[in-house]
Amino acid sequence: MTDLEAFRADIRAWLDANCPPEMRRPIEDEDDICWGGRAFAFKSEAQKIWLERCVAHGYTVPDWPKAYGGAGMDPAQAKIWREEMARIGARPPLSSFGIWMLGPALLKFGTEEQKVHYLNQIARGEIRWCQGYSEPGSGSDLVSLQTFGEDKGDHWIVNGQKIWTSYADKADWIFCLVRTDKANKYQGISFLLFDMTTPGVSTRPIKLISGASPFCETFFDNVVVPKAQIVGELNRGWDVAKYLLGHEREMISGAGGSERLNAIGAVVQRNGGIDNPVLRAELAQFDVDALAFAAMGEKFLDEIKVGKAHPAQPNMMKYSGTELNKQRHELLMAAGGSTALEWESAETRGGTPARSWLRTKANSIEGGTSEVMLNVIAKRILDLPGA
Amino acid sequence: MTDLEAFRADIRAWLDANCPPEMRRPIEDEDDICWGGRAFAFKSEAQKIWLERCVAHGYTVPDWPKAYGGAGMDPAQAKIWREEMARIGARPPLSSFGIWMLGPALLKFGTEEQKVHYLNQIARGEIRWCQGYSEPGSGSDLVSLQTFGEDKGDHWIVNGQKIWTSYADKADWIFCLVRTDKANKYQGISFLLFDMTTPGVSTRPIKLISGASPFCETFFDNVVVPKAQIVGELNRGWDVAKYLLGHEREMISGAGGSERLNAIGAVVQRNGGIDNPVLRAELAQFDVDALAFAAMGEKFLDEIKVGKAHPAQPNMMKYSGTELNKQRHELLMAAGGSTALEWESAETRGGTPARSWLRTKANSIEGGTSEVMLNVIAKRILDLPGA
Amino acid sequence: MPLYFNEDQAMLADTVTGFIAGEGAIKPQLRRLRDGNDTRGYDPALWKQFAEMGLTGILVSEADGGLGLGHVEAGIVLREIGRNLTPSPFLSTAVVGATALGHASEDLKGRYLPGVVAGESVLALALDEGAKHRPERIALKAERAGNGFRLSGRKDFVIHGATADALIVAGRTAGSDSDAEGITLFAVPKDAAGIGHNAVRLVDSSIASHVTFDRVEVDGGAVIGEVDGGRAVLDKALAAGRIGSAAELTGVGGGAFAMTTAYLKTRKQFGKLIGEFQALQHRAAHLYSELEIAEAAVIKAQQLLDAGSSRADLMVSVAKAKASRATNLAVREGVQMHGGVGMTDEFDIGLYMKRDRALAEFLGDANYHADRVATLSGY
Amino acid sequence: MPLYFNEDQAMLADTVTGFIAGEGAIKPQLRRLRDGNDTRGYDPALWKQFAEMGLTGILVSEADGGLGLGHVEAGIVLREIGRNLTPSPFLSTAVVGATALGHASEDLKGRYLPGVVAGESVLALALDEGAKHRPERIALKAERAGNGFRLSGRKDFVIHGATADALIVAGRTAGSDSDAEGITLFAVPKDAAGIGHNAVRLVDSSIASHVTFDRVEVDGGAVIGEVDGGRAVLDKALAAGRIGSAAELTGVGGGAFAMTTAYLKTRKQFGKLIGEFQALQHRAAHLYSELEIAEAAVIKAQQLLDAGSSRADLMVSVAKAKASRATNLAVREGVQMHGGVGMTDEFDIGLYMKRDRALAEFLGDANYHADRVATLSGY
Repeated sequence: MTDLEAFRADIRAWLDANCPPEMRRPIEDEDDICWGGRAFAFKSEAQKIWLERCVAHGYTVPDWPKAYGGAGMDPAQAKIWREEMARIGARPPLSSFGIWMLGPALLKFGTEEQKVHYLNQIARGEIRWCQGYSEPGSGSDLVSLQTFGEDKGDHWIVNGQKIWTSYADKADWIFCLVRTDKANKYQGISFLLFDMTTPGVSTRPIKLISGASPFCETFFDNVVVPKAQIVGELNRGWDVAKYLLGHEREMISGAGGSERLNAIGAVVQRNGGIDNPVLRAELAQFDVDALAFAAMGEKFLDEIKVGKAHPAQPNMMKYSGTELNKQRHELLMAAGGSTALEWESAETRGGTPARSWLRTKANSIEGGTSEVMLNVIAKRILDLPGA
Repeated sequence: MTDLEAFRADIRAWLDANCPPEMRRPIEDEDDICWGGRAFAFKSEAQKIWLERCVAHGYTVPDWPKAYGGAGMDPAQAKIWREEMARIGARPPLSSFGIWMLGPALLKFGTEEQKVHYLNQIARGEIRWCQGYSEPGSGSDLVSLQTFGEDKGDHWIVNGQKIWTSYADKADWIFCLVRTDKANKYQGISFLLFDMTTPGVSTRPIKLISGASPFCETFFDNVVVPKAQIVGELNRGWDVAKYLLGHEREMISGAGGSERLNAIGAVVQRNGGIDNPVLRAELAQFDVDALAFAAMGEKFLDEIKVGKAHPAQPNMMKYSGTELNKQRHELLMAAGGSTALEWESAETRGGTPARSWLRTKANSIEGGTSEVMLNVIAKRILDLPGA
Repeated sequence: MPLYFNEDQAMLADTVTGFIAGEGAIKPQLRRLRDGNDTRGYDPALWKQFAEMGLTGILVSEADGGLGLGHVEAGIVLREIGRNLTPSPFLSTAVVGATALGHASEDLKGRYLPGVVAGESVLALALDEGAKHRPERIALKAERAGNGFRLSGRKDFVIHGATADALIVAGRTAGSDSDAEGITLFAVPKDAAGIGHNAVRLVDSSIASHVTFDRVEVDGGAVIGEVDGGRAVLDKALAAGRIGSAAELTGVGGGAFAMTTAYLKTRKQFGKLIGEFQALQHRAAHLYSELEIAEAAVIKAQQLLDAGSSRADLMVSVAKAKASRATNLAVREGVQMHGGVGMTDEFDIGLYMKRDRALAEFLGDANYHADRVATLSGY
Repeated sequence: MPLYFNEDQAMLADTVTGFIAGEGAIKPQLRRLRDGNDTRGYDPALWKQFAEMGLTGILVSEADGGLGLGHVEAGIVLREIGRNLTPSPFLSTAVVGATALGHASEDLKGRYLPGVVAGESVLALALDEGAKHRPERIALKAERAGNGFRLSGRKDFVIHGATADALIVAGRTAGSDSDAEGITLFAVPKDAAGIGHNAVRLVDSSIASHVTFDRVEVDGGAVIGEVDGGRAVLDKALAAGRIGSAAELTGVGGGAFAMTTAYLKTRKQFGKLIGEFQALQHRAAHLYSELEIAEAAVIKAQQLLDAGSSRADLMVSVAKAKASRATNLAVREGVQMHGGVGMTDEFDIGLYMKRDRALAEFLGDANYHADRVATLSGY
């Protein structure tokens, strides 16, 4: 037995013994997800136990170093962990922006002290993080952000407003882009961390066209942020932010490619049938696009693994995947007819078709608009002039 | 009987007596058209007689003043003339760029001497004109033209090259945009007229992807043009050119709207049938667009008549009409299958479907590209900033 | 007839535009009703104002107390309703209902039309059975019972059904479910025993009913037109409703486009107004063209319908299909060009997207009508 | 299997790319043949070179003297043929013909495959009857006659038909014209009596025949596969030809796109490189995405076909439909972005447009394959 085989056997045995049966069922609702944080209310005892057991072994962040709360697995081991988790359908013990986004940034840009402090908190699910990037005036043009941190010697006084802060009303801390030099657009932004209970921080949920949402507006009114709470160098927060955005875009393009974009003609046919030949033709054309895009998703992941994909290819995946997904829901609405229009009925589980359709409209806006994606493709892949 | 009724009766009687029966049959081939000019070979005696009889009464240009070779009809009378011509299916006695394009420009910008001289020649079909606008380096950006006329006191020496000169190899004279001031982009162009037999003028026909074409490249090698042969002021030729381009665009948009854009599904069904349901759906969607555009064409003409149309609306008509026509031929090719691919066969009359399809690709380029049309709509109709 | 408004129509348009943009605007109507959890689907006071301005009687003959005008005039009202997303029973009542009742007995007309003209009554069409529009298939059973009929079955997507004074119901009196003929139209009063409403709010905040008919008895006087020959009147009502919804759609598209171009002229990104970006300019210019063409198709179809032309039927489907596609493009581009704020409930552009969807579905969507264009064209 | 080339495939691609871009380029091949009024449809010397490089035998088994490789490898050759618009009998001979003959008797294989591998023979598929691809309907009559069969009828769109050493003919031996079964495949030698060719030049300068069969007699040894059971072999040949034409289309699209982006970087208008205009940038970026997706669909289908997967059939139609649409967009955008010069015969972009059309039509166009995707998916 090789080392890896032995490792796999250990993991398998540990999972068999420690993953509660309830935690092996598919996630159905938002509140099946364990987000952690100060105020988190566990949905079940099993959810709590599962988190605690994983925390004890560093399994919430298996590939982070042990000193930071991880299990110190190398890539081969981490892959085995994922495979064994998938084999029994185990739920992730902990999900959070801390793990997905802030963690990787701290690992790359944080001081040793910051890593020990914040990464361990994240790994244990003690602190729930949110992300303060977008502002009302700076959407696609993120770097034009205006939230300002005035230098007061050992701290900044932060004033301004963020928008699209997911779960800001549930988060404990925020990682936030703040302008610390008004004279320098790109090199005048710092990446700050602070507690959401700091006086002067307030949030307001955003209602979307699809209904309630996890997004908030977040307001900063003379918020005091100690100087130690900066990640990376002063005024070089844009480097940290770009690193994170890359992560986010890959996550979105990955998601778009794999799960959601299956062919739909056969599904529509089973649910009520297709009695309009023009709709049938539209579904057929969509299915061609969707099945071709599924192949593209597979190819993209294969190429990423071996470094063959163009570094800007995620932009193409994000563009095509989100546009297709919007089209998919347009067709589902057309196929669903008047039933799909219902907004609050029991039959539609509270308007699921319509709300999902409307929600997809954000796909081509959030995480970089389709227009920005096309700009990036034109510039970085096609090398068009002045792009 | 009103004056106009009497006028109509006169016209009708004259046409009955003077329009030869052969000239009341539909035009079938290019050489059924009487273009006039020094070298014109009449296809039939009837064609010649019909021209001569019309020339004698000023009917080749019925709404031009009598002093310039016209019949001096007012708009109401000219409408009656057109109606009576249409009633018996009479062919135009004379077709020419002189009538459609140069004539209106001379009427607006020419000196009295020029009007008497050139307009009478045009009205009598003595001189066939061609248009020297585009150059290889200046397509959509017409005003960047480089053909240069060096001032030599009483004449210019013209050097340069034109492209897309329709029938340059058959024309007697050219009306030509020539740069006469290199320092001033817009106000450095003059509108010159000269004989195509002037030493230094040569032409070469352009073969298109659809086959032979009336277009030529035209070369000027030290061509002497007397100063009297300028229309409008020195360096203000762009005003004349813009006036002419307006005419051209309206002609193209009018043509696009009326004849060519009929629905095609039923035609395809009759010729061989539609056995593919996706093709049927595409034809149905096209027919929706085509029938809607036909209504738009009708509305546009109605509104133009009473001055209700936006002055830039022809750009919209040209854009939509030409894009639709291209799509129409894509569908006709798809419906025609492998037969429509034939290039030289008797069955396809020498590849008519394929050549027509390819020829339509120029619709959205000639007379202002679709991109230029969209720019103009954005700027002049939508008033978008910086457009 | 030229394809623009004559003087009377232009005057009507002026009046209606100001009135609806004022009284019928999004904030005082759609948002107020929606946020107040209105369950009626319209504001009775505004409906009364429509009547005071004579709008409710546009398609009612002068003999019946209306103005005896045509679809062009009704379309003028509908376009402004669309542009302002005004919740209103105008389409179901003054267009579809009034057209159907125009072919009814004097008795039936007398029972309902005065209320319609006075802005006191509402009518609803109970036609579809199932989630998609299939007017050629009617299964709701209408058996003869004594002097009248007994109705059993169900109807879906009955807009304003729960508050209507009468339902215009298509029932099967002969033949099988998919026979074109053999149907009869009834005006069923709201208080008829055996009617059940399941009223649901739709995405655009309008209210539609699933209506069940449990042995609902109506007398013979409730029949509109001929027994077994209801298709003829139904087709007229459908044509009116289809071109009406197409006209309203052009208003929705125009309203969305106006919001969007205004936004392009004020929103800055990367140091420029976003309307300066050529990619957006070209998309806006293309969209403008599509909306213009849709408008032309609608007025052409209205004129043909008013003139009783045999080509009207084809052109109505062209207009509904084209208006649906163009307006759908307008709301999609509208939300996308607004970016993040376009996704928020606070901005109105999303409301246009919602109304577009519901209107497009009403009496046949773009696919239905494209297919119908093919069928009517013989392929 | 990952969706990129393995080492051997990457090596093959390197070799083939250089070879075809050199010997098979537009000027020395397509333009030379076309302008010289070639009536053969390809250059025999180049075909011989294909053989010398081993390309002709890619899909021929090692037992039959070939390389025994798969559709991914054939696709590598076809993509470069597409990119250079190389007139070549590769698709009809080494892909479609060789696939069909791979299922023939040893005798038949021995008769034709060595010539194919040696680059001395050409094969043609005689399948379609009429202007559109309808492989499910075969009317050409093949009656038993003595030891063999007598063929009567006609075939259209037979690419390379007039110069082929053998025609692979689908004939009806049982059942009615629209029965799926009851057809038999024949390898009919070029010199069989009663064959008439009307060879016509197509828009892309390739040569296709209308072939008439006037009581053409062939012996029983000419049958490929089973009598009355030709559909199975035909389906394999069709799959090979369809994914092959899809691969060639991605080459056509890629070639057109490369020309177009190069032009965007050199042509100036209004004082700017036209590639600086954002509207064109966005269209180019969208087109890039479509071409990438088409490429992925093609390689996925090739791998499934090579693996004998049951999903291959569906994916072949996805790939052909997607490649057709993407490449059609590439050539339309290519000509438009070239402006006036794109319309001239002097520029190559128009040649891409012509080839796209002919290839898209071969063995089913985008509409045919989209419909087939729906049918195979059960709707």
